[in-house]
Amino acid sequence: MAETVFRRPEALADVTTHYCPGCTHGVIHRLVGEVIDELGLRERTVGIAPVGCSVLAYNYFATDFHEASHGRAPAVATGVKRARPDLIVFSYQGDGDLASIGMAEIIHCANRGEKVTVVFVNNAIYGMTGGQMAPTTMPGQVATTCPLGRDVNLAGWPIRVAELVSTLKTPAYVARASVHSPLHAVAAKEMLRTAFRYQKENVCFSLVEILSTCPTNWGIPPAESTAWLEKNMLPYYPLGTFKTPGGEDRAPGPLGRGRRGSGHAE
Amino acid sequence: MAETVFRRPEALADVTTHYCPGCTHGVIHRLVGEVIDELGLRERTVGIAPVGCSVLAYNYFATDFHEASHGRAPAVATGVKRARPDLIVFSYQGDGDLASIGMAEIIHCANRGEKVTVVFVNNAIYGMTGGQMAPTTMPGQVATTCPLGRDVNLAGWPIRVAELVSTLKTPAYVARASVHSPLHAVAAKEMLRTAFRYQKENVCFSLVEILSTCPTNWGIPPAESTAWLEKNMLPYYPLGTFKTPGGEDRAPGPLGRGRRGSGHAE
Amino acid sequence: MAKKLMKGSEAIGEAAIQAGCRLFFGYPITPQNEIPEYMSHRLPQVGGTFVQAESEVAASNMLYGAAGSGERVFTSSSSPGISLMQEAISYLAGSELPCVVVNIMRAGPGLGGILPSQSDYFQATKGGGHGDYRLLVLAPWSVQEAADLVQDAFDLADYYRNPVLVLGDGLIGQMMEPVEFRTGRVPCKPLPPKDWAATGCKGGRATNIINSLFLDPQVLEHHNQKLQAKYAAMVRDEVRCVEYGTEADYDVLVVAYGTVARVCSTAIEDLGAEGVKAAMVRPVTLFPFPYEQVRRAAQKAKAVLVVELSTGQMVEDVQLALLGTRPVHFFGRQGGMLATPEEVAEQIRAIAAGRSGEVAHG
Amino acid sequence: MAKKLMKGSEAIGEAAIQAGCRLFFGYPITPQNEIPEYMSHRLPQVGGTFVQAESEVAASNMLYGAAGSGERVFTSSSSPGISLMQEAISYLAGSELPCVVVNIMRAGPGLGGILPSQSDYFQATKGGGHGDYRLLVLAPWSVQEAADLVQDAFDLADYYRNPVLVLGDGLIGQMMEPVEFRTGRVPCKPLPPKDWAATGCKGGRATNIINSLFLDPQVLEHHNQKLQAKYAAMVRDEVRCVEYGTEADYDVLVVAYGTVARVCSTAIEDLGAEGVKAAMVRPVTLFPFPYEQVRRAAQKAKAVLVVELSTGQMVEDVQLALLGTRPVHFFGRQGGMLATPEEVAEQIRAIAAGRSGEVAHG
Amino acid sequence: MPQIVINPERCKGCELCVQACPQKILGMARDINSKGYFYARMQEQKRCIGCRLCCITCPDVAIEMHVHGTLYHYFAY
Amino acid sequence: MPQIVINPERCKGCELCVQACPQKILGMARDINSKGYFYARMQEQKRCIGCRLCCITCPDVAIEMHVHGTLYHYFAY
Amino acid sequence: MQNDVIMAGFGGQGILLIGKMLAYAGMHQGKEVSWLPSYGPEMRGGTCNCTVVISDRPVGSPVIQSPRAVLAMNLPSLEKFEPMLRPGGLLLVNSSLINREPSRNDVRVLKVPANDVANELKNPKGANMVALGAYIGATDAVALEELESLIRDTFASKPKVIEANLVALKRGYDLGAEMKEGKP
Amino acid sequence: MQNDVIMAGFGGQGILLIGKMLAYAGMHQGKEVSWLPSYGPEMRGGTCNCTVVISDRPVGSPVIQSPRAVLAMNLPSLEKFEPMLRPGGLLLVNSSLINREPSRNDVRVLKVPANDVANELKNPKGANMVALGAYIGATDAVALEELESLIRDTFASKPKVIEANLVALKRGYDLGAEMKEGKP
Ligand SMILES: Cc1ncc(C[n+]2csc(CCOP(=O)(O)OP(=O)(O)O)c2C)c(N)n1
Ligand SMILES: Cc1ncc(C[n+]2csc(CCOP(=O)(O)OP(=O)(O)O)c2C)c(N)n1
Ligand code: SF4
Ligand code: SF4
Ligand code: SF4
Ligand code: SF4
Repeated sequence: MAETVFRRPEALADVTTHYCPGCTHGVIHRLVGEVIDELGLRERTVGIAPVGCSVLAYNYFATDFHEASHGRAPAVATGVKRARPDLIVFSYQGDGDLASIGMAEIIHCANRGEKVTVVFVNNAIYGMTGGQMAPTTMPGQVATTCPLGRDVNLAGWPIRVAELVSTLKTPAYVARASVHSPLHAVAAKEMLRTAFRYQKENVCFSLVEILSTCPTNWGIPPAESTAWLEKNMLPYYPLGTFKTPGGEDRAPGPLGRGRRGSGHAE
Repeated sequence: MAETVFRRPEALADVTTHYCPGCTHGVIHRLVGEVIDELGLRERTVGIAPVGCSVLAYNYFATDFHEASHGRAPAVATGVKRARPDLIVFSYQGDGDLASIGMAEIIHCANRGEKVTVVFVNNAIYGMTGGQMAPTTMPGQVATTCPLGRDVNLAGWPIRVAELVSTLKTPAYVARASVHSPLHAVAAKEMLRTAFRYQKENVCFSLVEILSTCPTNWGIPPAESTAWLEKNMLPYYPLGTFKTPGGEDRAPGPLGRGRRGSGHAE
Repeated sequence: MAKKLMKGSEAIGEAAIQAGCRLFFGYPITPQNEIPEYMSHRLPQVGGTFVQAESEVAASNMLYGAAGSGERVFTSSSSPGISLMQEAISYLAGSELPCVVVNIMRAGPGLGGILPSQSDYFQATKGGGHGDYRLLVLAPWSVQEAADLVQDAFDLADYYRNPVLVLGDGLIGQMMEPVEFRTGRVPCKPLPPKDWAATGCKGGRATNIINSLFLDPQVLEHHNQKLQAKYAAMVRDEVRCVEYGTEADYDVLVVAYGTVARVCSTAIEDLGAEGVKAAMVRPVTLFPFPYEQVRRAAQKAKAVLVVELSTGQMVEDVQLALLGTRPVHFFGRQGGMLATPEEVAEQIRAIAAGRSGEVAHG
Repeated sequence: MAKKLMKGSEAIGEAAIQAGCRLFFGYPITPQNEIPEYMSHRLPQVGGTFVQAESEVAASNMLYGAAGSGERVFTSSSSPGISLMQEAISYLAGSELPCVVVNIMRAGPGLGGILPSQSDYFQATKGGGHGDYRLLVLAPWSVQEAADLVQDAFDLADYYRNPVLVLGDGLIGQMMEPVEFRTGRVPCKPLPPKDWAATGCKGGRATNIINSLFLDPQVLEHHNQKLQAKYAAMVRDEVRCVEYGTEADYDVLVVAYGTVARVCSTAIEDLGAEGVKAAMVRPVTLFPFPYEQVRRAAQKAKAVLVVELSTGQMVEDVQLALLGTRPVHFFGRQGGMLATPEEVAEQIRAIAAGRSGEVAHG
Repeated sequence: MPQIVINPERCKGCELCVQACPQKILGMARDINSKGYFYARMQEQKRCIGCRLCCITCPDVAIEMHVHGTLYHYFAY
Repeated sequence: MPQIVINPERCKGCELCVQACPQKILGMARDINSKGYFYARMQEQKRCIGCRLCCITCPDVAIEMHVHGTLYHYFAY
Repeated sequence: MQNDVIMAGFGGQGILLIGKMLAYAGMHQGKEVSWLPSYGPEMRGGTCNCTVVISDRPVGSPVIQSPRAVLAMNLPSLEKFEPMLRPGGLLLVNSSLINREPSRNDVRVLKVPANDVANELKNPKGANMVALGAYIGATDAVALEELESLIRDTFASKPKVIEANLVALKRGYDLGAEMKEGKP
Repeated sequence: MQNDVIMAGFGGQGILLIGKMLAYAGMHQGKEVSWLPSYGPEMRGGTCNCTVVISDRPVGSPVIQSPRAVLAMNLPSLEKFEPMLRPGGLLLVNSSLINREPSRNDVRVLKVPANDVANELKNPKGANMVALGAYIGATDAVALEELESLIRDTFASKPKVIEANLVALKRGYDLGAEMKEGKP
């Protein structure tokens, strides 16, 4: 008699997504779904969908959902969590949504220490609207609004969200993962599990940035997109844990006085 | 025949301000005015006033000015500088204006590396509207919207703007000063001069955070406010330079892999 | 409860609490700072939650999350802050979320000033945000009425699953008057269960989704028609207005709302002595607008005078009500200047004596 | 220049460049992404600057800074993004800054959909932001007209020191038609020197301040009256509309703007064959609205039909124009559904045959 | 013994699984599914070591794995 | 010789200069200016060492300093 | 019957407080009342004023253009509000801080050296109470007893303050009453 | 006189391109033209279509409810647009990918094995050109020469492509023309 060792998690609706072939949004959806199942949270989880390619996430997860306005998912998540602290609340956001228009909302949501989980999908481009430059677009990378490639002298350097958020003093769990290979996906799932566990135990705000592919707007076949990510994004977006609730203060100190350690004025 | 060794700078209009007695907004105004004079920039400088107690800055500086909507001064400054790169553009913003509603605009203005100068006045309170909690209000500090004192478990820890902005990769000059004593004011002026010089030489974005008093809303007489600032704000908001255009990358690296130095992936 | 002397802003906050609201998300702005300040000390006392949002944009989206969770929630601001909420307000209406928004209007445009004004009427009643949607708009003229309307606002919001806007001005926010909170108040509408709220799909119930996106135009058109049917029901059932002296006969009918209507009532009384006969219709709901009542009351009058603290916004609705059957005159003050009883009286005299020109379009 | 086949979005971008605009600040949103995309590659070629703003809020405030510097500048977005600009638009109007804003409308409310719509008429013409202000609103019905109006928009903005809104819909943005850019075009208005701009107080000139704050209510009231005088001048001098078949006689007058007016014109022609007589007035300026022209044209008709891709917004202005002198009928589609010539023809037939009920208020 | 089951209707033909499989036993079909995609198929089931890499890498959850008897996993997931 | 000139109409009486003066030679007047503030005044000009701390600390630029002859500054400003 | 008054002075003189007390007293006596503060520019300092209306009928306009009484605690206030006072109205002047003569001669003027009286009573902060007492003494807008009990409730925790304020109020009341009875 | 057509197919089939070429050609012949693409949900993939109108008078509605012609390059397109075709209109079917029979019998049907012809010509990407040729062959919406010169300009840099496309276009044209001349 056969046992099924790998199947669609219960927290993922049994439907075909609209995502392009090879888009790793799908992998991230599944990892989140698996974590929700494994922690037994499905029936008390409320997700917040962004405006972006994952706008229809509310159709893909088998949990209650809000569809937020562009960039405001962290504010909506705050509203839900403050109204119903007993619920498990997560937002799922792209890099245009979170790091461009939604910068104030994510910084303040993290700084207030809202006990929610943010799944931040960094694919270095605006997918849904057809490939415009994102705050995370790599130097020299071509996008429809930087046809000659991102010029750091005009548009600045890509924003590193995990680094930025981790420097806030309010306790939080902040990490960066990738899903360009199955083994990276396994590590990503581990971080997602940690993030949701911190929320389940009402410990702190958590954010997991996940590097993802956009074969369509990168103009690279899926199988090559993973290599492109590894070669171009990984060096600039190092993977790992940036902040833990009990851990040290990650903010830099004034130059010359070395880095501010956890010993600093509490 | 007597020589005048201290007088009102030309860049400051010869009028009485509406600021409360002992409010150090006035000191910061004068320091900025002196720096503009000393660098000979008055006739090509355009200031951006915030919405806050310094909303009327356009009446106090003898330079052209824009009055921006609340929090958006960095966006207005971007518009001016991109339209007229030959002008010297500075915004003058309070902590509610810059660190609360204007968080997205300041982060992105800094990240694009707009060649403007931001004078950020951190007085740990909303002055103009009558003493509500600011993102920079100290733990336990009483404000009209946290009558029992700021509870870091509900409102999070105060935001450290200089630290936050300095972790962006785009080259910039970021520093923090204070004006609670004359000698601190001298150091503050030095930093302001450096900031404006970097703009004059078209080098980079610059931001100087300046700790300031609000005797009225702190409910402390002016002469004691300086001591309150020193005792309560200085330990949490260390003074010094946080980032220089040529300097190292100030973003934290993943935990366990030590701090990311300037050697990191360019 | 006994009568208490309260600032309008505080009465609004207390009324929300009396109505069972336990959540407030807002950002400071004059002249309504007393509302968030009051909520910040009062809510913790009743086990509620106050959050000072980072901006009005954030506050209105926090409102979205809390309303979508099925809880009673409100926010308040003043004109510039309300403009920043327009996208979220369109989302709230599109997603049919019950919530209350208070706008204590100040003078504009832009940063303008902080004194009383009524220049956000169009934004409130026609829709300052994008798309075809309506807010139910309530306009109090006293502190007591503000307290009453805020409580009704929560019931109306829940009944219609629609945001309700309470439109006051700086005077309402700042002045103190006696207020009484009726104990054992019953909702002004039956309150349907919030089984649509996103609260976790327990016991295998189908998932609830709070959403305003409908990519299929046929579906979105249908959604729009559903919304319009709801607004039609409001027009049918929720019109509120108060008439003053319309039982007697009169030459001039005054139409005004909010605190300026009090100024007009004083003017009308003072004129009575002179034998100048005038009456007033005061819309309490601005959407739905009392077209029918204004039309009826105008029949008895020779002419109609609309008084607003603006350059003339509600006057268009009055013209739509009368469709040329009576001449419509307008008197307005702007920038925080208040119309005085004396000024209004002079306007009425002029109209009664045929010394004043009417409003025209184009 | 020779005729070129261009997408409406690209024609709008090129028109701005032809009008001497060298600055664009914007944020992507369907269905107008081709505008920022076009500007991002075109502007550098002509020594201009393109900045992708972090949001529409930022874009509209960058516009403020650039306009206040005396440069020609524009931004574009679609409905939800325009809602986010409402505070800044009120500031731009209050500070009297010349600039151009393009809204390629999509269906709402909320996130709604991305297909063509006209449901932002109220927001555009009555003021979606706070305070008493007006935008000059231009509504093209073809790609060529879009190109022409965008160029005029910059002249009008400079002449009146007022933001000008170009209101298109998804069709205008997406479709391709032949366009011609006249060389040696002369401004449609005399262009006053921008001596008010904040460009540095050289040679001891008094400082220039770009501002909308006036704390003294008397001063703010005076500022408001100054603005109103400007709007009155627009009403007097800038009304634009086109009449179709109004020289002949007809039973039904159609009023429609933008691309849906083309659908109506086809319907009217098709009906000619059947002997059903109809004519059309197409407003090109929505503010100022052609009240007078609509009123005049309606005289010859038995009834008036207003067609919009909304639940009925411009229809209120038509009623204000007619003030009951003619029955007003309305036909609208929503959610991205487009009215077809066949549908409109059927409506006209019904009205001509007295088979249709008119619009009422309250 | 591991058994891989690919749902042709859910497959979008991205070939990530083909790339991920250490045994190189997955390939693409010659015919298309109703959505017009050439879908993935198992070519040599018996050589499958049950590492689940294809399942984990599939963005469309088109791959299930069943086990007959017992199987030791190289890594927890 | 340094000479301190305080403009009573500009002074708001915050006393920051009094606090700042190392010589403690500044004090507050007994009468108020037209704005209703008790303003600062110099009590012992001759003991002034010209350090300018009062000028630098004054938020309202109410203090000017003139020098007769030459004077060496302890710090550049 | 309606009483309305504009009370004005420096920020620290406790004007808004006595305005509120007056309104409270009126309410407790079953009258319709309104209290409206000036809320100026979004910034600190300067003078302040409030308008109080006490009436038998519902209060119409809470904004009073030509008040029946003006209580001026300092010179700027006198200059600003004297012209608005309606003919025959009551002009109450704090003669301790205002040394110029009122310019109107079509109104009843009541000079009260509020600060001097208060200092005399070793209650320098009580000048506002003296003025309030004088106002009701001269107008009977509300009953003295009503205000007295209000003072007792308001400062319940501080018996000393109660006493001091009651005395100040009464002294003011008598000064006001004298005028009412037409004494010099 | 007006010609209008809805062209539809898979994303990669070059539908929008031949639509634009048709509109360009019309414009060059001095006609009024419009080209309107379907712009679906803000996401990738799927089918696409465009509507082209070529007329002697200014184009009224660029949206055509019942077009005079439908060019269906794949099955979904046939299913979606066949019902809309106006009676007597032209239904052009890419028989290489569509094996079912059209269900309408009140329209003129032209089957063109566009992909087969293209493969035959060793120009597999040229199926869209074959279809375009067939359409004008059957309708004379624009002149063949006009399209030929357009192809020359469009691919000026790639002479090979020009040749291949000219041939494909002509082959399609002949197939279309045959039908026009009523041949089987
Ligand atoms: C207020 C507003 N502005 C802009 C848009 C248009 N828009 C939709 S999605 C999107 C960005 C999508 O990019 P990202 O957040 O990176 O997500 P992805 O699609 O790449 O997953 C934008 C700009 C919108 N819907 N609303
Ligand atoms: C959109 C908007 N929201 C809110 C306000 C009200 N407001 C004016 S100033 C201010 C904050 C002032 O505090 P801060 O920026 O710290 O400056 P300070 O007054 O302390 O110098 C606020 C919330 C406004 N004018 N506009
Ligand atoms: S556009 Fe990019 S992000 Fe969006 S679904 Fe396609 S591949 Fe994924
Ligand atoms: S309120 Fe505070 S910040 Fe504002 S002027 Fe007064 S002291 Fe300065
Ligand atoms: S990974 Fe999934 S979708 Fe991609 S080819 Fe393999 S089975 Fe198909
Ligand atoms: S200059 Fe120095 S010593 Fe002289 S008065 Fe000022 S602070 Fe005192």
